[in-house]
Amino acid sequence: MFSVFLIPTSTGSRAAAAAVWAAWVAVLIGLAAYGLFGTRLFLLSTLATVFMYAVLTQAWNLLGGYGGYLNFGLVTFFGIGAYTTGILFQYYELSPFLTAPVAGLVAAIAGLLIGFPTLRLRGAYFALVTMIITFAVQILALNLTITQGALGIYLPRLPLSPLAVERLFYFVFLGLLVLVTAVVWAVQHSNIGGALVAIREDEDAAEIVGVRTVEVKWAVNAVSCFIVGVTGGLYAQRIAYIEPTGTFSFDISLNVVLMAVIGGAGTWQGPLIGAPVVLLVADLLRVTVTSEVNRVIFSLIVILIALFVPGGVMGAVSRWRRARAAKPDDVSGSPAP
Amino acid sequence: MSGLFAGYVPGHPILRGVDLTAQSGRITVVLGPNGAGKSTLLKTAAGFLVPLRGSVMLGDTDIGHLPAHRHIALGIGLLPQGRSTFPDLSVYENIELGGWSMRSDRKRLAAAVEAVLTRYPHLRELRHRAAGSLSGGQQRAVEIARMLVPDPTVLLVDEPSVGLSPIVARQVYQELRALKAEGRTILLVDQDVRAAIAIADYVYVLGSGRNDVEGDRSAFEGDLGAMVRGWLGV
Amino acid sequence: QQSPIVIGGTLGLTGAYAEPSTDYKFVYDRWVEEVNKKGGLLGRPVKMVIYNDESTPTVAQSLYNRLLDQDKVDIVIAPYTTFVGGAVVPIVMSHGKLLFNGGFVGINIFKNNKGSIIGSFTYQEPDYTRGLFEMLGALPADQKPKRLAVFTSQNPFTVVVRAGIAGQGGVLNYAKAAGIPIVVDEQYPPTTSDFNGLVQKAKAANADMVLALGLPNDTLNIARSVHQQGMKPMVFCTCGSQVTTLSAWPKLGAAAEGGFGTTISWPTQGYPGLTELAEVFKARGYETLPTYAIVGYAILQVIEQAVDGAKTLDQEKLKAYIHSNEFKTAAGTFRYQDDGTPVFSQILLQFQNGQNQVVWPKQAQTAQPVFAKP
Amino acid sequence: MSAAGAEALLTIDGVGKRFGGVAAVRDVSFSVADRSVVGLIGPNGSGKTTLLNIVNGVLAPDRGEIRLGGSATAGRRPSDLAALGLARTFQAARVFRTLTAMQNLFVPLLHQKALERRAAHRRAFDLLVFVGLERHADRVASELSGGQQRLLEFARTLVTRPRIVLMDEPFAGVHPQIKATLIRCIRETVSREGASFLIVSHEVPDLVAMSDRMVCLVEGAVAAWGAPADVVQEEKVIDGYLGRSEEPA
Amino acid sequence: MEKLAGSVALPRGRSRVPGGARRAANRDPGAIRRGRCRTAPRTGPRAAPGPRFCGASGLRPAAPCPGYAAEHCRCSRNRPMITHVLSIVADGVLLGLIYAITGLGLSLVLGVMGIVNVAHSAFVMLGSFLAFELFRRFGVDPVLAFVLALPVFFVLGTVVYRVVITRVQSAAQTQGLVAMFGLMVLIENLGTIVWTTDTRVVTAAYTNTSLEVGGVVLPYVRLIAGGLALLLIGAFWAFLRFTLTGRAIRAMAQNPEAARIVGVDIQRLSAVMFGLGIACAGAAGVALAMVFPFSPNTQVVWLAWAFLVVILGGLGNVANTLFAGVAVGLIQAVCTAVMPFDYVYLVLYVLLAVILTVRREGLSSAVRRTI
Ligand SMILES: Nc1ncnc2c1ncn2[C@@H]1O[C@H](COP(=O)(O)OP(=O)(O)OP(=O)(O)O)[C@@H](O)[C@H]1O
Ligand SMILES: Nc1ncnc2c1ncn2[C@@H]1O[C@H](COP(=O)(O)OP(=O)(O)OP(=O)(O)O)[C@@H](O)[C@H]1O
Ligand SMILES: CC(C)C[C@H](N)C(=O)O
Ligand SMILES: [Mg+2]
Ligand SMILES: [Mg+2]
Repeated sequence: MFSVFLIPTSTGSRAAAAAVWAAWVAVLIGLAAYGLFGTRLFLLSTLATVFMYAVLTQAWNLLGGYGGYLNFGLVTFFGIGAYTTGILFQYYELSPFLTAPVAGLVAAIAGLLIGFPTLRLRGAYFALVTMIITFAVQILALNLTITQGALGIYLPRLPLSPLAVERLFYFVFLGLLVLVTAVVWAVQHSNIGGALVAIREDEDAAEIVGVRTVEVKWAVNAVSCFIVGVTGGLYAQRIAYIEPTGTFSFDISLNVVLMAVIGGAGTWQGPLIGAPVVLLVADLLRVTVTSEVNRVIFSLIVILIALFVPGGVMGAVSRWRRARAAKPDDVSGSPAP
Repeated sequence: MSGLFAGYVPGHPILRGVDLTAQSGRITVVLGPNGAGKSTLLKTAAGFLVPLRGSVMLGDTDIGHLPAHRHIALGIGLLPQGRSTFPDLSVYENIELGGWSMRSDRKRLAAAVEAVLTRYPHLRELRHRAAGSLSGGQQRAVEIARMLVPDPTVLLVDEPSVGLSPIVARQVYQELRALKAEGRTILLVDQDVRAAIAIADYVYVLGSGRNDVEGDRSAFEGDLGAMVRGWLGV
Repeated sequence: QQSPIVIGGTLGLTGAYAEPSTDYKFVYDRWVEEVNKKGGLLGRPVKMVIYNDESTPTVAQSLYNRLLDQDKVDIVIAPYTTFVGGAVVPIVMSHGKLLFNGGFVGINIFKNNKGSIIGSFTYQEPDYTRGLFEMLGALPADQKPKRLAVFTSQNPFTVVVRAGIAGQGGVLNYAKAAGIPIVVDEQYPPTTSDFNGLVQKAKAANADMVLALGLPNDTLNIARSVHQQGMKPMVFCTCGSQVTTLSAWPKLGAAAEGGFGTTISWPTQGYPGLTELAEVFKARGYETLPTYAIVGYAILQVIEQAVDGAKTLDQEKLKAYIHSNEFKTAAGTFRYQDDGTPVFSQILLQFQNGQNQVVWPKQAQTAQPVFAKP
Repeated sequence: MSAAGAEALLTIDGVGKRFGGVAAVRDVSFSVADRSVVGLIGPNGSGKTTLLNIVNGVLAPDRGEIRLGGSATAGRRPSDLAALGLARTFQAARVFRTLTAMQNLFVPLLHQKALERRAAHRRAFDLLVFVGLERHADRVASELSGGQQRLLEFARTLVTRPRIVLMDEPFAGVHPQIKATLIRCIRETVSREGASFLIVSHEVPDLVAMSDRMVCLVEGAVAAWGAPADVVQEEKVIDGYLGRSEEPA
Repeated sequence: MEKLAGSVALPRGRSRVPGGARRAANRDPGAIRRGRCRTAPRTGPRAAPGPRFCGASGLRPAAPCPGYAAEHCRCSRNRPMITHVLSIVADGVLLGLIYAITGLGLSLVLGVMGIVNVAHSAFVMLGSFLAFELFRRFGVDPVLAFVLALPVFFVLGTVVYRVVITRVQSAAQTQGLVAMFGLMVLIENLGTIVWTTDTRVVTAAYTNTSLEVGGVVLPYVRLIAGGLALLLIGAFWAFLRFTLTGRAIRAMAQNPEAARIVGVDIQRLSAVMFGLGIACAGAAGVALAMVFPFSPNTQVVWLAWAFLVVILGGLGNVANTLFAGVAVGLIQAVCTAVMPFDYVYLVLYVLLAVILTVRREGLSSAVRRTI
């Protein structure tokens, strides 16, 4: 339908850009090294969760961040993915590692079907309908025989030591994250990214200047759902017990939106920043303040971020960059002769 | 206005030292290339932007730091560039809201709305239509009417004739003349150089956020083309 | 000073299933204080680490990982409710630990782990209504209820309370055995907010026995609707959670009257620690001792007696000791079955004149059951 | 009223549209020949924008037919029409606010073939230079002044080398000097690239000077159609639109 | 639904048995769900012949449960059909009014200010506890609490506006969302600390009594809550429609920049607006507390209902909020009466999604406005 074609960018000095890239690579190497040699189960498992959420947030970011379609029902596809591998295991004893792509596919198909009516809705309506759809699918999962209703599905834990299991998922999700981030980066730097932003800013105008908005939204949504479905499929193996309430929990959708916004929606870096910020803060509070006060502190931090870091971390960064880059001369418009 | 600095991003002024005086009861025209800062100037005068430096004086008071809604109370009305109707409200409701600042005195408000509708009878016919369903020009007329409801003494007018058909545009300029005749002070920004200069008492030209040329109408009337080329530095 | 013995677990102090967690927390804290006053376990002080899992399975999993790896807890206790507990079981098991479970029921989970989960609920899901049906079974045939309506929350344990397991237990089987036909059998999602329509169905079907198999909030909701609709079922039982032992039950006013419910033990039974516990809770403003306080306390008593008896923290040895000894707890005297659950015992309560009375089993009875005449 | 010639690029044939009680467009027919500029004038509310919306596929006409390059446009989405070489500007400029000026020009290129797209990228910058926005290439569109946004929109329509461009008051609020440049640009595009233009504007003298043909709508119907000089002489046009007190301003 | 369930092929040639396959259930806890007994016939994939009515009473027969072959029809013939239908309608309308009032504040805040106020349910919760505390400590009747809640929560709302919303308003919608999310977590958890997570009920003198009209039972609490809802919604409707301030609020929703131009003090009016929205949330909380049990954690389920009403009714449209609420209530009541309850919400949600997408809300006005 359309090819990805990277478009030239021209801002910023090359040296600074190189430094930033180097920093990203260093972080990645550091994380890989920790995955290999780290022995703290809790940290490995927390980071694996961080990576998983970062993947989800990146996927959300495609349509939600760039396209402005705030999907409040991401967990629908996550749950569908989880149940796909869960059911395939339950009935055919296929390992979720094998069936995760199938989970992605099923989620993508669900995304296409659900997207058909919902992607025509705008703004808050879309957000709310996606949320309602989660509830509907959750009820299906509660009622269908194949999902075993409220009882849920148990998957066997992998026959490895707890540390090895967490290490495995650490790398699985880290790898997935790198992959997905590359996809998002490519989208941001291609015409599709521009088209998505155009849709966010003024969808009718985008259609009129020639963007096939329906197809673009569909395709991007399907890709996003695929990623989320794969993640959900792997999650099922990791948690080893899926049931409707937790697997389709609205909290997951909300958390993903939260992470995207706090990191900076519509930038490829946003999810990479937002997911760890939110999860690590929450985890740190959980283990240091064990009473329900931990949530109070957490919420205060969230509120403060919302109040004082508009546009998320990346918003602050780009504002700072722009303020630095802008020479006063730039401002005056003088038309060409 | 003197030594005015204003802008949208901190540390990033668009207006850099503009001096401008709109004589009371006169039409002062501001011209300039696209992006020169004309609209920014009007927005600052109307209180939408806070001057970074310099002052906006109304008579003897500095109004630069007052919020926008106080400006209305002081008799300053703004006709912004672009479109600014309330699309889902009826034309009548749109115009009525122009008198928001008089809301404590319902009788006066009703009378003022009535007066405006009498002044623009074609709007009376449209008064039950949703403003968003009107054509571009009709909406512009609604905006002008809305601005006049509180009976402002200072009018800040940004490209009033854009999108209006020639007849109507001419009427608008006549209207501006008439408003001046009623003793109002008008600060007019326009790209229709000819028409603007034709009704101007005094003309400023902005370039890149600074004063460029200024002078009486007579100074501009002569060789229009040359003047235009003059600002562009061609 | 020796290093403390660390007991760790989580509770959903916040979130959707938080209700009993504060009771658990209170009991845990009290027990730690008591034990340490007595000189601790094995001569070492006892420390308890309880995190807030926000009633979320994933969070609980990650916290159990931390408890087992970082905090190096010696004894692991379970979180509250089946759907959180079910998620942490595999983790605890893969660390080779016993799971001391006063937090959730789940006969299948117990069975699958072959005695490595040590429970203190004296009845599992299929048995939730056993006492009720035993009591009804003792009635003359013409005095039994004739039409049963069952409302079941779609929650991993209440669906089993309804259906039983493999043809054993559960309302469906008990009712069949008792010859009481089921005229309304409805399940509702956990998020259901209004039950009037459901209750109207039961009313339209002239049900004279209504079973609410749900969590506290929905059960209270159903109880009130039943009363407002003017239904006077002969038996109304809150047989899902132990709702009649909660503080909100008496506050229902007239709607609470006559309601049946279950619990694990009753202060009049004189089990160790039970009366004291009841008094403490009375001081906190609880008319009835909540079931959760009893099971929470009982599992700690099991831990205490097992560690003292086996003189070790070695999990295998503890397991062997527990499976071959008796434990005297506030929930009764436990003898463990192979799957790690104690032998069945249950108390059936009825709320009469603003107070809970034991109506079954006979030997614990404090009052005769009263049946409304429809 | 001469209808479409066989070679016409865009044919509007008997088009009508009502909004509730308002007949915005009634029975309008005219055509835009290949490589030509057609000026569209008419009083406020006469249905010009509505007509563009219909041609553009944003609104469906109640009756009548639009033919673009020989095939009917009925039922086609705006993006389909864009792919056929139709581009337009809006009466109130609609730029993509958080994209930079440069990125705004890339948006229409999404579905183009990679090769064309590469060429278009180069062209984009030339267009920015042309409308005098090259210094603002990397500024986000919301930070441009009203006139600059309009210029950006103008450039955006040309970036795909369209066959026909609909323009709704492209000169409104544009500085006279740039306006002259734009007019030159339009003429050059016609002669070099063979594009056609349908331009709505109230700046009649300019329109007369640049158009090959001109059409005037009054109350939704065609009041005059023909050579520009003739159209502005028509009684109906003068009465309903230009006014007679002075010479056209 | 039956189709959905039935179309999933059971693996490995296990036979499909009407009423649910009964598998040897060792490693398969699902099996225990299979032997269902339901009010609606659920006999096999496509076999359900639609609602079967029982005599003239319109009541559903009991499902043919295994072992109760004789018990097919359990109808009480002393309740005529009309009473039954009226009961369902009354139940639906009263419930719908409660839904409507729950959605009202959310709709106003979302419609006018563009903020997805996920903290709405937290304010509802506070409203419920206001009623609870007033009742417990001072014996204040919930009806009075409803009236008191309006000013109290109005002030609370304006304070929240000044402290939180003013700072996020200029930023994107998502920023406000995050702030409100934080607020929701904050309030809920403070609520948990203050009131614990125990379920609470407010039982006034009339709570356990009902009005019976011709066999239709109307619980007084529901009548009162519904009446209060009607009053409040009516007041808001009139306010937005007939007062200049109301019009200014609508104007602000459509074009805040232009509202500033005509001299509206956006900050102040928004504060008022937000205050009103929160006042509605608080009052809704009181109404809910009259009718339902609650705790700091559980009031969040009302958020879903509020959203439902809002999307069905349209943003910021008060009259439609009322209709939407009643529609949802009626649909729920009717569905409950004619199908197994575990599918009622599904039907409701799907119906809603369908209505919404057919209406294509939010599309047409965008086109008209800007082209
Ligand atoms: N919201 C904004 N944020 C940042 N910069 C802006 C903003 N609006 C305008 N500018 C910049 O300020 C400068 C002056 O803009 P202004 O709108 O005042 O120009 P103008 O003289 O009215 O031009 P025009 O004739 O095109 O309307 C321009 O360079 C523009 O890019
Ligand atoms: N969406 C709509 N709903 C109702 N009426 C509409 C709608 N769009 C346009 N109209 C009406 O149709 C008529 C034609 O409007 P249109 O915008 O096409 O005029 P126009 O010729 O472009 O005028 P202008 O020069 O003022 O822009 C006007 O009377 C307008 O009020
Ligand atoms: C599994 C547990 C949640 C069961 C507990 N008996 C309850 O009442 O809630
Ligand atoms: Mg301007
Ligand atoms: Mg127009």
